[in-house]
Amino acid sequence: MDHAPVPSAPPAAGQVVLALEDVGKSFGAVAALRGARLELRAGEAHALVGENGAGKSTLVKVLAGVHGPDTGRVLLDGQPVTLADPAAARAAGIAVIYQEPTLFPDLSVAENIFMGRQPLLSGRRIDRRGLAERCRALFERLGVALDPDRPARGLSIADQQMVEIAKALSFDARVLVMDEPTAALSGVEVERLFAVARSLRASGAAVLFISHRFDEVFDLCDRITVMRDGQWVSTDLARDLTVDQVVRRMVGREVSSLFPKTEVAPGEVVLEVRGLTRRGVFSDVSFDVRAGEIVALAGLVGAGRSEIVRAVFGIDPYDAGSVRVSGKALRKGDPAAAMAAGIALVPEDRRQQGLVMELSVERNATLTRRWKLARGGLLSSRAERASAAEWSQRLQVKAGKLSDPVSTLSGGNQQKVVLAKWLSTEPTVLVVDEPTRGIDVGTKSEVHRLLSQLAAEGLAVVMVSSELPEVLGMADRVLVVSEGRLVDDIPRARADEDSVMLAATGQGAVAPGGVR
Amino acid sequence: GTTRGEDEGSSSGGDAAGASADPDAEIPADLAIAFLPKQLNNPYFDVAATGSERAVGEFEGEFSQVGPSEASASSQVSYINTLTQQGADVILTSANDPNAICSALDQARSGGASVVTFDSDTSPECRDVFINQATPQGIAETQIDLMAEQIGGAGQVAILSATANATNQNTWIELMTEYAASEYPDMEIVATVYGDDEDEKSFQETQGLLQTYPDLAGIISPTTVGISAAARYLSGSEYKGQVALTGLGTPNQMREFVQDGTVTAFALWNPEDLGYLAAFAGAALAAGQITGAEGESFTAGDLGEYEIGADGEIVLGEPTVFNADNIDDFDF
Amino acid sequence: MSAPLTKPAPLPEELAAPERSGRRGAALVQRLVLARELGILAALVLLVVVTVIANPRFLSGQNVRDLLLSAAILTVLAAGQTMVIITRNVDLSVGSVLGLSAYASGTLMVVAPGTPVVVVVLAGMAVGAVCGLLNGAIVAVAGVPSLVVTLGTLYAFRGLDSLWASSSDRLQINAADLPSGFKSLGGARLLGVPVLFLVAVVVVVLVGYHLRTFRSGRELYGIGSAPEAARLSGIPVGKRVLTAFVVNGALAGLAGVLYAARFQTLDTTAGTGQELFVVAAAVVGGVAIFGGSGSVYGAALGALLLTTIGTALPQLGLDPFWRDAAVGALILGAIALDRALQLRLAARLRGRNARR
Amino acid sequence: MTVDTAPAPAAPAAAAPARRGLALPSGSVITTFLVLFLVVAAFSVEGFASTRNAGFLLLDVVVIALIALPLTLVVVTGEIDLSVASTVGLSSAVMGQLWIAGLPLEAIVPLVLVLGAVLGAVNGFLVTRLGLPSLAVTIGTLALYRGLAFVVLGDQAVADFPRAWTTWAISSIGTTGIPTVVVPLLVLVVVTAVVLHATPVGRSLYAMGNSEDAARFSGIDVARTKLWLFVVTGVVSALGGVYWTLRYGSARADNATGLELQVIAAILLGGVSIFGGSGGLLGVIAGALLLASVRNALQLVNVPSDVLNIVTGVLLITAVVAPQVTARVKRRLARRRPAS
Ligand SMILES: Nc1ncnc2c1ncn2[C@@H]1O[C@H](COP(=O)(O)OP(=O)(O)OP(=O)(O)O)[C@@H](O)[C@H]1O
Ligand SMILES: Nc1ncnc2c1ncn2[C@@H]1O[C@H](COP(=O)(O)OP(=O)(O)OP(=O)(O)O)[C@@H](O)[C@H]1O
Ligand SMILES: [Mg+2]
Ligand SMILES: [Mg+2]
Repeated sequence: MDHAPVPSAPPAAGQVVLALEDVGKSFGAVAALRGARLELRAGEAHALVGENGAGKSTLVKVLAGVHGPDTGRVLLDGQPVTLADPAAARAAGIAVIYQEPTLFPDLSVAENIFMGRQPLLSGRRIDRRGLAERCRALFERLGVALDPDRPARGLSIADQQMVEIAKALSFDARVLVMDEPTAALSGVEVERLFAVARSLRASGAAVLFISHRFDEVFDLCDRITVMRDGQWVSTDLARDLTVDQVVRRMVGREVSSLFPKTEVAPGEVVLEVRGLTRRGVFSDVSFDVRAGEIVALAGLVGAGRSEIVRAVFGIDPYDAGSVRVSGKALRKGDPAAAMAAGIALVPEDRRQQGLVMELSVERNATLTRRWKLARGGLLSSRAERASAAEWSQRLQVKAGKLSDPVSTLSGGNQQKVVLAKWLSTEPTVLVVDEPTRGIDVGTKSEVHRLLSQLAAEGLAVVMVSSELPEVLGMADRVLVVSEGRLVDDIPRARADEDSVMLAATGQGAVAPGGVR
Repeated sequence: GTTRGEDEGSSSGGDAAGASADPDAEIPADLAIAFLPKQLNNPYFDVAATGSERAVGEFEGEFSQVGPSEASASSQVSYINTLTQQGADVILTSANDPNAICSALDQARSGGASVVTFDSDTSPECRDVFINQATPQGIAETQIDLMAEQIGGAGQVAILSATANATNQNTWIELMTEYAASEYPDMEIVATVYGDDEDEKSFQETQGLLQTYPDLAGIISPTTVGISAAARYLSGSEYKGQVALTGLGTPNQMREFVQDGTVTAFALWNPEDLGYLAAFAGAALAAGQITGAEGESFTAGDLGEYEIGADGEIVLGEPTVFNADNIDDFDF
Repeated sequence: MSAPLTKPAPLPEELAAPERSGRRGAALVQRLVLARELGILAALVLLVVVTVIANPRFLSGQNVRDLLLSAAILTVLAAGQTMVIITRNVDLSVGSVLGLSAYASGTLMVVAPGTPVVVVVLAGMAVGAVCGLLNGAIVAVAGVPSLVVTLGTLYAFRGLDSLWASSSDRLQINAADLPSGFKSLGGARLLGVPVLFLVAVVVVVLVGYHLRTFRSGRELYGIGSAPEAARLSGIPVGKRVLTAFVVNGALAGLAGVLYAARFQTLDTTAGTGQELFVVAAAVVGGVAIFGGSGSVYGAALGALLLTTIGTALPQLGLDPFWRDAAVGALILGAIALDRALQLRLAARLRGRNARR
Repeated sequence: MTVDTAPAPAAPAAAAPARRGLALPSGSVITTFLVLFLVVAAFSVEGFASTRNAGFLLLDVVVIALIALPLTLVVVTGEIDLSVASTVGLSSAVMGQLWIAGLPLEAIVPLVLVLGAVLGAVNGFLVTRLGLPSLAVTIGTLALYRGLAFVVLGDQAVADFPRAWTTWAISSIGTTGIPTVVVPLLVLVVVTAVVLHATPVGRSLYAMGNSEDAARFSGIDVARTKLWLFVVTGVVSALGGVYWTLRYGSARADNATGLELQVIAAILLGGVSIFGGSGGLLGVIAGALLLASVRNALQLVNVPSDVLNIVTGVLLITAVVAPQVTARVKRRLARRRPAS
């Protein structure tokens, strides 16, 4: 069922709703867009693909009225318009889901969705009951089990993303723009989202969909526009394209097979987790990881995987259990100790946890090694820059200058900086939470090659991932988490979509998500 | 201030004592006379300043008023330093702290300036002369007598003072307590509270007193801010006429409350005369008519002849008592 | 211009969401909001009870009236400050604004004794509003931290005030100079309740109602909660922040007039140092100093609590030297209590998440 | 010394908290401004450019600059401490009380410093362990510590400290007029600057000032670091209290009232972002000197103190507004260029 039949709506039938004509946009030295082009028609789902830093999000922000284009025009129903600010774009019927969730942590989920558009009673007073009702209706449509009156603070990234989607839907917009909405989601949520997107398309809206997951792209979209280095490359009917063609156009070169996991004979146990329990989040989690082994933590979003690895690394406290690295017990709640023992954690949320957005790329890349780089307690900027340069080269970070704030990098490049920051500590246990979230194919295979190569060199890797193909491709063993418990430990040989999804959902009702 | 051990060198009149005075020396023209109050824009000191300015006009000097906008010793010091730097001939000041401004004053004097303190003194070795608005005894006794009259010499009395550190206030309070104890044994001083010379705080302190001491017969507030705040509270409350109020206040602030019967009588020296005398004392020092030593004397314009007492103190005179009959003759 | 869409096609069965009601959550959030204000209320009641035991006359009509009178001014200031703090800003200049507007309205009454009280009030508020406009404009337009800006205007407005006073011949405006009509306002009562306090109550209710039930009010919370998100969701951030500052300024101006009516002696020190107490009142009242949450009712309770502390301590016969210490300790106690409540909520949220 | 104060890039849209737009530039601007002012004042204000006046000026700055050192670090981490002036007052009061009690200063000073550590630790504990906002906490302790000062010393003023100490406090190096205390102060300035700008600790301060989460996920013990910063601030403030007492030769409960605002003004004037994460020490010192020099110069030309306050305020505001405006103009131009 997850393979939608040939799209129901006649591809590219409707008239053009929204169009960009060779739009240019630069930030200081960086030219994010130069001659970008796009054409959205009513009743179509249109995919926008490109490498990290290709300019997709910037293009989205132009459509959203966040950035005014330096050159080029935006056409709405064939008429040139200036989208002065986000409000103007909304008025024009353009709803946007940004790559990074933008919620009000202190406000209720319902208010987040309807901010500025709350239903009113007489005298422009807000109708609170109506607000909650509308929100509940939306959530049902999306199949989200969230309480409308709950504050947004503390939502997992996945939940945040679902709220963003609900917000965008609430507009009943004629153009729905989604910048990597699925990056944080796993199969089930993705399916729900697509069902909604299809129904919108069916009712005549134009949907712009950005993703680094081609199965999703081909699953949902009628036409595909490829971008490279801020430029328009091509726009074709999806059915006339193959994944390889698309990849070649984005990357401009051949990309080798996605999951080059090399078999390694696992060494002795380096990470030992015993009976780890945090009340209300996860309980009695025990597992071993051997040198050279890649162990995946799979499960539905919200299963508690991030919490588990956060506890292992010492960010979160835990109520019971123990963590040992190469035999030595770790002090609980002490990340410094974990690092000293050789653990590295690439966290789930790069903006909040992975990076100091205002600091420069080099400061971020060297933050974990500031003591190692110091000579007699003093740091030399040269040493820092050198090591930062080395690692951002190894991971091919695409940045203007190393001294630019990391916030100016594209999502994927930011993720690379996080990886650089941790790989440079030369850990013995590498824990990665959603390591390839929002990373393009090229880089993704880089990361995967890197991980398996490091494993081959004897590094023990723990990988939390919501992307099944990644899990299946990379892992020597798959530990399945459900409702905060380890429910299954599947060796590579037996691991396939069904076995994992069955274990993850605890019952076979839900179809295996994300067959990719 | 509290001191420990023996007080080093409290030589009366400071180091100037040694030099000899020439009573008939002329006051040189264009003396630069600087007036440095505890705080600018304080009505009381403003009146004093007009007095000094008048005096300076009479002997044709140059008058200037400088000062901090908050009553703190440290900012006074920085103004004294500035005056030293400008080479002022005479500094007339009222100290926010008897010791904190000493070192600065010493520098000013070694720079050639004569220093006259008025209203509240520094420790004697830091200035040439101190103009005392009235002997502490005089002030203390006048207020106690006024209160005794109004409450028939018996009952609970509370004191509403300025800041907890105000030297002059504390001296008066000590003396008042002693005097009351000896003269009016039935008068009981039950509390001393501090309004910090802030109107609102004084207002609330008054309110607090009346709640705490239901049988309170009277309040003495030896500070102009305090007494007017207290008067205003009483006149607006049910205690009006029941609780007596006296102390030190300016006629302009108190006129209304004397007229509406909240207050029968209160006292104050004339701050204008205080400033006037201070200026002349400064001029006399600069001219060499006096050195600050005990027994020397000089003429202060139309206030007449004044003699320097112990510790280089010059007393302005007894405080004036204001009541319904005479209050309208004064405007300050 | 957006074309409304026809009802979307229904979802396939197996994708429909499980039924789930948010009653528990609603109740929880409700309880929290209540709990916050209740915490302060409890502290307040406790303090009063203790004081009454120590000094029964504490609840005498006269004394309660005095207490409400003193509270009125701080409450009005706290109400305005709350609006500003909620937007992740702060206005430290309110003390100086109060002084300026008090002196301005005083001067107005001296030079034009006939002026009706209403006009005086409006004039005072106007002065405040102008100050607020200046603060807000610098913050919103130039986009610089409000704490720095208002620290600057704290000095500047105070300077203006005393400059004005010293350059005019009126260093101090005394009760005698003020028209009796205005002075009677200070002590005036309605059904035994001081009018000034009623004014404060009205202000609090209006602000509170606006913050809770109007879009513009909610948007203030949004701005404080996540400025960037606010921009992206099309909230006119600059405009809202500016408005918050202007309203706060106007209320500080009103407070200035109330001050004049109550104390009837106006010199250049009026309201000095109030800013810290106002912020303290708001924070004690559960208004998050980093914006996004808190209610004006809490802030008002905070103001009432601080004032009660101020008047109760002398009547507890507490050595005046212990006064400030006690105030500080109580402030700390109040915010610690508030924090405890927040933590409990966070814990519950986590539990709820995992239980899904 | 490189400082992380990357001026906010063009798009305020770059997904990052609004504070980034507010980041102030590092000290360079203010320092040049200071130099210019000194030159102008030296030529136009009579009596400004003299060793004696320099001495007066520096003496007024010492305590402000001293306390600004640790407080700058605190502000860089995104916290604030408003209780410093009250700590000065309490230290002064305790110093006086102990002196009355007959202890020698050699014993008193260490005790007072320990007291300062305790006071700082209380702030630090409430902020880092209970997670209370430092602004609120230190407003509380501002009242508490000042109150305790009065509890300790009441209305007394203790004045008879040994001449040797009090004269040292205001003594100057030879005939230069430069106060002797400037020497130890300079040492502390250098040490602090190095710590902030050239050590791993400094780096972590900027990191946690910008994003506490990211800092924790990088293995930085945010709570412990901040706790220590508050303790150090307490100790240094106590040291300030000791010096204040000796310099004015008077121990009082109300010493240094309101000083906190002057210190913070200096820090903000120096270009440290009140939201943390950016700013440098050079600027702060320049800021402190600028504030003092301006006041000093204006006093010398008999500008009334009301005007001084206005000037202080305006100075503070322009210091933050100017860079923002220039940055914006630059941006405008940058945007024009490709368009045309
Ligand atoms: N606010 C900004 N300031 C400076 N440079 C920026 C800014 N926003 C984006 N850029 C630059 O513009 C280029 C395009 O960024 P963009 O986010 O559009 O890439 P993307 O296609 O969305 O990549 P990804 O797939 O990783 O999200 C990148 O080189 C990025 O560094
Ligand atoms: N910072 C947080 N505060 C409170 N609750 C959280 C937080 N992060 C996640 N949660 C909740 O804890 C549960 C587990 O979230 P978590 O993100 O660990 O799940 P996960 O299995 O890692 O899914 P994901 O694929 O998003 O990482 C979810 O219900 C989530 O809502
Ligand atoms: Mg992107
Ligand atoms: Mg996770």
